[in-house]
Amino acid sequence: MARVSNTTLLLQLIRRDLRVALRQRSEFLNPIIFLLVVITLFPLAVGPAADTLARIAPGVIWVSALLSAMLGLERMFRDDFRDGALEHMLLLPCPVELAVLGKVIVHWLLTALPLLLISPLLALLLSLPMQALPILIVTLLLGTPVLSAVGAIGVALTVSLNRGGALLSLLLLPLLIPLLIFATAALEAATYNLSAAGPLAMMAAFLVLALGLSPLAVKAALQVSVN
Amino acid sequence: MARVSNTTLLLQLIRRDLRVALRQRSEFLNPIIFLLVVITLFPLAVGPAADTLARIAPGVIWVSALLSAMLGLERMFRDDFRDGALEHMLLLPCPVELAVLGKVIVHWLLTALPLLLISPLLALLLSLPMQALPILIVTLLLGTPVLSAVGAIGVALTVSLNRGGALLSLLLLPLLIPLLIFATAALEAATYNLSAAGPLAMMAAFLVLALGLSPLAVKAALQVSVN
Amino acid sequence: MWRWLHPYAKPEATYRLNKKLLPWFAWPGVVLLAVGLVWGLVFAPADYQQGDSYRIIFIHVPSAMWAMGFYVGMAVAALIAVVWQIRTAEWALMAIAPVGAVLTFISLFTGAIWGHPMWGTWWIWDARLTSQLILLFLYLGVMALYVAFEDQRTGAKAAGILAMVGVINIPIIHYSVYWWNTLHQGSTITQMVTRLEAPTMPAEMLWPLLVNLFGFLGVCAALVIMRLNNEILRREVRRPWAIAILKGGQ
Amino acid sequence: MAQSAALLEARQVTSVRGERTLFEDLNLAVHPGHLYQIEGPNGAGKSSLLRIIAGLLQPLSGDILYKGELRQHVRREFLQDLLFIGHKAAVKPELTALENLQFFAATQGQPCAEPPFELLAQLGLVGLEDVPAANLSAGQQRRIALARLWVSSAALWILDEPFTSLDVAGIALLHQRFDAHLQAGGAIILTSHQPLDWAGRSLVRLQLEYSW
Amino acid sequence: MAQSAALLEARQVTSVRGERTLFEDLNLAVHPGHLYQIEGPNGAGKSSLLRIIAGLLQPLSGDILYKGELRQHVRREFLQDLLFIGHKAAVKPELTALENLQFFAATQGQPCAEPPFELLAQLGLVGLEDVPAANLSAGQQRRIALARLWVSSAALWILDEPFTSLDVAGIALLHQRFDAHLQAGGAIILTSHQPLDWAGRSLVRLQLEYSW
Ligand code: HEM
Ligand SMILES: Nc1ncnc2c1ncn2[C@@H]1O[C@H](COP(=O)(O)OP(=O)(O)OP(=O)(O)O)[C@@H](O)[C@H]1O
Ligand SMILES: Nc1ncnc2c1ncn2[C@@H]1O[C@H](COP(=O)(O)OP(=O)(O)OP(=O)(O)O)[C@@H](O)[C@H]1O
Ligand SMILES: [Mg+2]
Ligand SMILES: [Mg+2]
Repeated sequence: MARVSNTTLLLQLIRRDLRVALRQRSEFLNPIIFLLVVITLFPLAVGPAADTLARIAPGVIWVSALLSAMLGLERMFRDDFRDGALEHMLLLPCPVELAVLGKVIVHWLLTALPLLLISPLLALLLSLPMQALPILIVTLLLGTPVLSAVGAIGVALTVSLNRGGALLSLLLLPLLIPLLIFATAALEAATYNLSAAGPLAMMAAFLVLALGLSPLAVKAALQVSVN
Repeated sequence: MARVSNTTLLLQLIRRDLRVALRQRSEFLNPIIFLLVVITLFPLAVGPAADTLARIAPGVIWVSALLSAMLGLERMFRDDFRDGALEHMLLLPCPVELAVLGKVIVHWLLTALPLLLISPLLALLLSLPMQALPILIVTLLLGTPVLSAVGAIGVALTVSLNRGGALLSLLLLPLLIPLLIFATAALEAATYNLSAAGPLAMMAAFLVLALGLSPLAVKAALQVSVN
Repeated sequence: MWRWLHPYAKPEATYRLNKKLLPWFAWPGVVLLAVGLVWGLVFAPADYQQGDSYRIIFIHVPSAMWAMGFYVGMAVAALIAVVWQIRTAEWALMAIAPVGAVLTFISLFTGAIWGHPMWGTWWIWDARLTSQLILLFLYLGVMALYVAFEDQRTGAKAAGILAMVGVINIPIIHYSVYWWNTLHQGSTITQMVTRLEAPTMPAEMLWPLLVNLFGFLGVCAALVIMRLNNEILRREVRRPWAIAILKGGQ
Repeated sequence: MAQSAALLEARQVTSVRGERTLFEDLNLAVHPGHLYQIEGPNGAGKSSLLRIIAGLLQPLSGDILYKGELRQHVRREFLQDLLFIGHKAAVKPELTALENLQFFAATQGQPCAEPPFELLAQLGLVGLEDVPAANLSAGQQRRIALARLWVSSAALWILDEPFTSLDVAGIALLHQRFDAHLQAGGAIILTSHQPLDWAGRSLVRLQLEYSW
Repeated sequence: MAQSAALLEARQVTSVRGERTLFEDLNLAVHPGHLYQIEGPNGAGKSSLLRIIAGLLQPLSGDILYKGELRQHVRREFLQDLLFIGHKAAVKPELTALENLQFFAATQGQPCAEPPFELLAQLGLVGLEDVPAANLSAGQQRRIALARLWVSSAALWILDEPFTSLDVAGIALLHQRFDAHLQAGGAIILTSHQPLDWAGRSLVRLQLEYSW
């Protein structure tokens, strides 16, 4: 009966999940590819006029972020549920919330971090004014963890169901829409050189709420699912 | 050693997969609601101006098609691989290509058909000019089977483990972008009351190619995966 | 401190309580609704700007408001169900959801009908309209999640968690009119009731609206109670007390 | 045992997985009315051999003959005459026992006009017809998979550890079914780590070594 | 058996799944040095009982006590002292045997400074360290899962059909390990459809009926 510290467990979980994901390259490539397709699609669809593009750029980037997060979510607990790793996780000698946090972190690292890294490229492709780029990055930094955290609730609720992604998205998108609204509001303000402080503050509030409450909700949901 | 006809097997496979996907009758609504939610995201993100919306409408509708196809793809063979149904399928006394076709049909029915059904509503919501609606439907009819068929190749490759992952993306990307370009070109032509025959012909060619070749490729990929 | 809830949590007790409450909601509700609708749709004066088309307000506003109200009620039931593991609360949750969804749908539908003459379009991506649509999605999500589970208790718990998480959207819907510049009306009614001395709406219009508001509440609450009682009986068919009631027809 | 009588023959089959040679130049003739038990330690290659015979796995070299003809030349006939149940049993967790069974029956060319309640009763699944397989116990799921043995008309059964998760009654039931099948002129190839208590000379045991 | 000595106690546990009552008012005291074998037909509720004890499943009523205290009050101590291996063994198919093992060891508070080659050798996994578990045979995957028994310092083991897929040598090895664990004052609860050939009185058998 050796004591294991919470930190060790958290790090071990993250390490294992990253290993699993990186071995299956499709898992983290698919969302990025999806993102690139979506972003290239819009200039094609609306024509190359820079001003129209700039107008829709914030919206397009955020919708794509949202949807590509969605694509990565499916995996968060499903495979674990199927091979028993989820039960193993629930029986680790640490708060379940902590393990959930680990899952959220991994999801964020795999779906949001690449997005952050290529966001300058996206901004360029969509002729987003350069002064809006820092704000874009800030909204992504504030918003994407919310996507992962709230997404975790949805996946935890649906893991045992084995249903299509449609149900998951149906549950999650309404919850995430406020985030989208504030993020695009901030970006729009930035495009017109206005202050984006208001919407950013709201996003920060969402972030705190999501990170604080989602592990609790996920824990409850997982316990229901495993039962 | 009773003889089973090919048609029986195909129908049985389709029926079973539909059953698995639609446990409850009401579940077939999920993809439709999902699409509505996705479509809702765009006006929220890019602003409600009708002319902007009309401009991006083709792009939005095609992005939704792509997303719902990708969300459904994972399911196409992965679950079957994990529970052994895939091996069972390969050992059915009918050409493997036929069984693959069944899978593609089911995927199409589950992800593309709902989109087709609500496309008039989507056109309305996105202020797409009414004369473009028939063309929208035609592009969807021609394009979505390509998504399902090509997607099947990718999933079949990735289903066993690693490797194929990057391949899937590399495969999908160059195939999808032309598809999207032609689809949006057709729609744009229709919006301005021009003839959309050229892009539509290209799409039809894609369709024939995809439906003809994909079962062969999928068969080969599956045999590698199961090996 | 929540001990007082438990006696009512027993299905039988809830059932009997509901039976007692039902007439107090049903009859006043039906009467108020009938009076309010006739008053509003027939007798209230036509609006000087909108003519008769404004009359749809007597359906639109109550349904829109209670759509949100019932969502909150559903979330409270969910909280009780998830935290204290009370079965009747689970059933209440699922009794409320469809009623709320229908209310939301009515508000959207009447809004769209109203919007056509008023704004010249059936639909516009205005903040309030959109957020009301999201409310509909939330209801549908809760219901879809519930039916997706084979085991109904599991389904109710899962749906309950979702319902609770979704509450954050309610203030957003309500304040959407302030946060964004929109076409849609601000909260005139709420203001009016709090500041009766400076009405922004003629009393002949306000009164039938208020009557309708309570009429909707009564009827919908009665519907919920009836659904809940049906559910209780369905789940408890094998229990002696339920058998007695079913046989005795009381 | 006349050569011509063999239902199935494996000739000089060699299998290599990863860097390991599992077996080399393996020969096996499967005759009607016989039960073949492949034995060997974990990782010896038993499942691989079964999969090679069924055609799911490509051997490095060697041929599989069905009724004297190369299996790939008579693929359809062969598959119509084959019932393969592997480690993963192809039971769809979302579907009920009944639905799974009906699907199996239909693919075996024996569509059930009415629900096969008798069979379900025999398998101890009565009262659970409407429960998705995912909500059944391990042994009950296994029983659904094995129900295929009752709705199949294939002559050649290939079963990979069929007794897994089964209780004593289940194993006895299975033995009965095997007996009936062999009596009817069928053949069975199976693997099992438990010794089969099988009376009579129709049992042929084949030992695979864990070679390195 | 003094009441106070019980490592774990189940008191008046009732479990209902679907519409069936699996067992009612079940009592079980688990004492150090003893092996408890839960027996019963498929679907009797063995796995459910194990999951209830571990805390994965909520019983309808009844309490689980760990060292005399309610399990949920001493959750962390209980989990530190528990090793649960269910039907689904939590082996990640994408990871190699080594990686799986290292993860298990680390979560048990026994991080491997260097790769545990000896253990792998004992389990017959030598030469396969770099193969993802998905590419191993059924028995080899099971061995990876069971390797946890060697890196764990938990006193209470809960094992659901641990012998599945194992060959004779594997079963013998497992028996040895059980013996050592019991000697060291540990306790084991397991299910198995095969009779355990277990000498001595430390074996306690508990029969679950399939009640309807
Ligand atoms: C589909 C379209 C519409 C939707 C979804 C919708 C939604 C709503 C909602 C949710 C409320 C309740 C607000 C609250 O209590 O906080 C409301 C109230 C109201 N709506 Fe609409 N509405 C729509 C169209 C219209 C139209 C076209 C008009 C008239 C021009 C209108 C006039 C009003 C009025 C006067 C109120 C009462 C506001 C108050 O005093 O609180 N609505 N609507
Ligand atoms: N996930 C689940 N959801 C609902 N009911 C379940 C679930 N798993 C099992 N059951 C029900 O509980 C009963 C007992 O299942 P359990 O897995 O405990 O049996 P078992 O004794 O372990 O059987 P086996 O020997 O087949 O493993 C089964 O009859 C099954 O119908
Ligand atoms: N999918 C796979 N890809 C690559 N190699 C594999 C795969 N499956 C098994 N192997 C290798 O082939 C060898 C034999 O595996 P096989 O499954 O045939 O063994 P087995 O005799 O059935 O063992 P068990 O008794 O454990 O089921 C194993 O050592 C394994 O390393
Ligand atoms: Mg094997
Ligand atoms: Mg079991």
